[in-house]
Amino acid sequence: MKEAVFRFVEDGDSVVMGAALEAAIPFATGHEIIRQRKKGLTLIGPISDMLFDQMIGSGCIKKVIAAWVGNVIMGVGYNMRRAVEAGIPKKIEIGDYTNFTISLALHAGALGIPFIPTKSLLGTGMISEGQPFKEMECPYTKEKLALVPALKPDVAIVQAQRADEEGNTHFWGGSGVTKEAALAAKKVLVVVEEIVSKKTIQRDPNRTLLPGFLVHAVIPEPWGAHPSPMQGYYNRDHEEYMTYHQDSRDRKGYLKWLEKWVSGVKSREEYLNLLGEEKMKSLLLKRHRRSLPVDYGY
Amino acid sequence: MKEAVFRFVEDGDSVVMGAALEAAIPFATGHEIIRQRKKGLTLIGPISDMLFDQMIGSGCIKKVIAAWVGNVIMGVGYNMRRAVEAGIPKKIEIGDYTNFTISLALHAGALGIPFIPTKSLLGTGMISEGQPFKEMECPYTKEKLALVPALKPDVAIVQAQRADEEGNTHFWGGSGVTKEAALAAKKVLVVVEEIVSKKTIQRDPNRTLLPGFLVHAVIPEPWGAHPSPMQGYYNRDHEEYMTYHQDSRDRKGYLKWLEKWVSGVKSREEYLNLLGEEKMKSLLLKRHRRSLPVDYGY
Amino acid sequence: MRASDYTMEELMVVAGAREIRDNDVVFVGMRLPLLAFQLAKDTHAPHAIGIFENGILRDRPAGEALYTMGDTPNTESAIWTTSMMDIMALLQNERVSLGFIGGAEVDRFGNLNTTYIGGRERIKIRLPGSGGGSDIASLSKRFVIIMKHEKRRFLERVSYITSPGFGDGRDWREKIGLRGGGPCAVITTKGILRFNSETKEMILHSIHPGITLEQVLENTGWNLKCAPKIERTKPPTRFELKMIRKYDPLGFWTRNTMK
Amino acid sequence: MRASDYTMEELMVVAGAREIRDNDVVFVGMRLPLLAFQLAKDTHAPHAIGIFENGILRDRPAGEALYTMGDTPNTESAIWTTSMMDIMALLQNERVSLGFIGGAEVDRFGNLNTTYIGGRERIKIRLPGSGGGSDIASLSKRFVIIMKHEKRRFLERVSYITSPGFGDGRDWREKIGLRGGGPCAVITTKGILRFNSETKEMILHSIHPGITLEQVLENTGWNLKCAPKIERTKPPTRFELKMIRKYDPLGFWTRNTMK
Repeated sequence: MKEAVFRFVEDGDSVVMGAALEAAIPFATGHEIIRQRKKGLTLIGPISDMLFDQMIGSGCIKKVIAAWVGNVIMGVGYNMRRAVEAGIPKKIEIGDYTNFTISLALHAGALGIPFIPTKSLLGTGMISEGQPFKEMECPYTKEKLALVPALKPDVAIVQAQRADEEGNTHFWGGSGVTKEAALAAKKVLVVVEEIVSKKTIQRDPNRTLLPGFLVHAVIPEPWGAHPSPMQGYYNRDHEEYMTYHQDSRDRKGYLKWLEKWVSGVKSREEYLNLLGEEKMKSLLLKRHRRSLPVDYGY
Repeated sequence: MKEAVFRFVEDGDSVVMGAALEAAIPFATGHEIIRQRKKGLTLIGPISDMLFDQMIGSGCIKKVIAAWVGNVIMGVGYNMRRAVEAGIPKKIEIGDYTNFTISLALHAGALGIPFIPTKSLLGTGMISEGQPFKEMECPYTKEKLALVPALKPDVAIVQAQRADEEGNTHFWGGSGVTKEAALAAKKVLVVVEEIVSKKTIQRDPNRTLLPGFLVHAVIPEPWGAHPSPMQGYYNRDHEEYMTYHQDSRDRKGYLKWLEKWVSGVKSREEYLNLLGEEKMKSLLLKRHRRSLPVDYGY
Repeated sequence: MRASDYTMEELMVVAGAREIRDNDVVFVGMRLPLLAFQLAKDTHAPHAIGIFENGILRDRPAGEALYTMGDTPNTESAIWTTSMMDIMALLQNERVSLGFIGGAEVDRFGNLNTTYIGGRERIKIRLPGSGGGSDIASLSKRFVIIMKHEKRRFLERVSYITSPGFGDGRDWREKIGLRGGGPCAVITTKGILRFNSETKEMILHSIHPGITLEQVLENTGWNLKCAPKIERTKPPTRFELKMIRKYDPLGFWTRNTMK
Repeated sequence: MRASDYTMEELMVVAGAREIRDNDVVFVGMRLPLLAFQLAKDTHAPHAIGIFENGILRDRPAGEALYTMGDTPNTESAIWTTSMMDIMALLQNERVSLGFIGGAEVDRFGNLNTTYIGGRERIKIRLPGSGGGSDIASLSKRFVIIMKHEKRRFLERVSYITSPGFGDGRDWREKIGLRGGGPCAVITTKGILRFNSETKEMILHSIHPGITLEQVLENTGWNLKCAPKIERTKPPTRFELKMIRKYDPLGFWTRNTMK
């Protein structure tokens, strides 16, 4: 993890995180980026949940391109507010998208086209001057359309259940904009609960979200998405979201939180030690529900 | 099958078939359409393999919108040639697409947008006058783009491995443009090797290609894709493609083929009787290869 | 049932559920609408389908209380788990009959602001933003707004449109190029408001038990018009309450227990 | 190996395989290129990746002879089975380094016609059409053409462009808006042709064993220019032949046994 972040996340890069929305959020990677004091990053994601807020507070972010920045169950993100309203710790810019249009922007990037039209955005404040969206008249139907330009991120962090050593990646559950982000990005880091044999991947190629030839590093990092859930591995740790909300209400509280959970630990392993075995146990699956096999034979 | 085709495929409809390319081609449904003497249909599909040629020869087709019409391993489709070159049995029109642009057209239809831009088509004969494609200058990059207008078919025939009674459909293997076609179409018929319990679907919702609320009829029709292959059920019957190629070389030969395999049988069951048990056995899987389970629990 | 037997949030969930028709395809979202969807499934709308923008489609409530759509029980036993593009394709392709959204500010024509209090140029408070709200408002056949009824939130004109309602009224949506049908109801902490079919202005339709007309008018930032006959919102039934408490056992969303 | 020990198709497969570099992402297609890809994997390009437009990506040959990309052995042990959109996205997003296409007619600048012999207005023969060929020609970083070398097929100017080569030469591709690199080689039944890096005109590069320069020129419909030094195409090795015959055991594609 340390090495992958060091090598592939460069100052000034645009980075997609949290592409699967409230699940499979790459918290471990975000915390490592904070620890390495990366500078001037642009974060891209639909709903970032509280990870973006944590990163904004650390000062390594210059801009956020997103549909929603906050804490999904608690509401507002205080670091985001402080940064936008008062420039603390640093003024950030926000590029306002909707969930759909961020999806379309990455999809256009993945498809290698400069824009894609939509019927969303029309009549909203987001399509106003200085924003990336344009209006056009459809050459076929003459109706009004909004155009969403392609986003081609420098890096996409893909948090998934499992991959082989070449980066061929299996994912299950709702994937949000993960595939679009990875296909659009110049560099892809895959963070997984476990590395599996290539055979495991090949026995179910429809489960593959992403082929390895697009992947620059595969990082095994168990519990790397905590406190967000990872289907098949652990449930969401709602409590952490509530606590962070209270802790980050003022700058001092956030810094204390940061020291405890990010700067004060060297790795995800230390973070998990701090979290404690009992808490981890309480988040494990209570009820297994295995998929039935299908036959790929011939 | 009879009732579904009777109710949902109307004279003059545009119908997507063969959306998964060389595999999972809805031959049984195509033959039933021929038997019911539907008229003035427009066929839509990327690579139709020989199904479109069979249907063109029967006279129920007015137009074909496709990237390729023929017999994939043998080359040309004689009925198609006779229809285009000599109006036998009926003059047909061909809308020339590429595989990608037919995919984009259905994708635009599925997405509910009037067109989608591409860097394909430029400089080809397909973008000439009278064709559906337009050129435009990109408002962002100023580069030349080709525009592909949305296709919204009346009917999509989805050939898949299994579905529940509500039409929730599982598919594995390469799906071509099947999902795009189904999401774009007004009516969807799902033809499957077997009907399974809803639980089987729900135990692996990432395997779902299509949710049942978009499906108008679910038709269990074992071997409904023969002679094309159905992953997990039977292999491709190459011999049939070679035989049809020879048989359909002249009009008389085609009519003989039609009488034997389509008009002369009442149902898929009779077709399979004609095909024979030995042949069917030879197409069954020799080597099973089951996917490993994943856990959807919590 | 008396007003003291249930909370305002529970009443709002019930009112939300009643907006769901059987066979509706509902863009569910989060918080109270999520409970409303689960409740409707258990009462009058057993055939309704719920879709979630992270890529989930399901036709029965999750097996355990949900805090977010991304929670593991929301995936288990889903009909379809896929990408956001597939879900949004359904929305833009007019397959979604009903959506729910919340808002920080709403105006007389149902436009919502969830981004910049004070407007983009003079930001007073930066809110989280659109999420999928703007997409639902633009593209679903009809949508329901759920929010607190306070004077600072119910404005003559919002300073920034995150999610379009009826703009400045009448055929604005058509003129601006929107395909979806616009808002059909606003469920607040004081009552339920609907829209005049011609002018598209918001109109008081019913008042919740225990609330007076004066309280509604005082908490609305413009001269609110009323329907010819204002109804009294029907309180939750015992069964409805039971179901809500099953889906929100700790009262996180409906009994203010944890904020 | 003597010319009588292998067929022309086998030689063409070998020549095709040699165009594949290790680490290439190859848009494989059907017929001879499919064999060329499998052969390259087993010889000098073990890291090459093959993609197929029905939605398959694999990095090792299929376990059994393939007649089409949709055959069941091509799915088994694939790395990724998905939609055509995902595969074509790779192509348009410049992730594909090499594509193969066949043609019925080719011209001096590598433009291909696989749709209308005689042109769209005066159709003499209606051929199957583009398939994915036009997309590969437009979007892949480089592509190889494989076809029969006959005078009626090698024309000064094709009457209809299905798959664009270099148009009328020089910077035509750039002017017309194409992003991909254009054709890099034409492997025929008589030799291998490449393109002048400036004029983009097709040039004879090597002649197959047993073929004379005169035969090549006679079968080309324009005044074909030659490279300064024309090479002799290297025949298949014993191992290469063995592998081809493994992947085409009945000789369907390479020994004309069944047509």
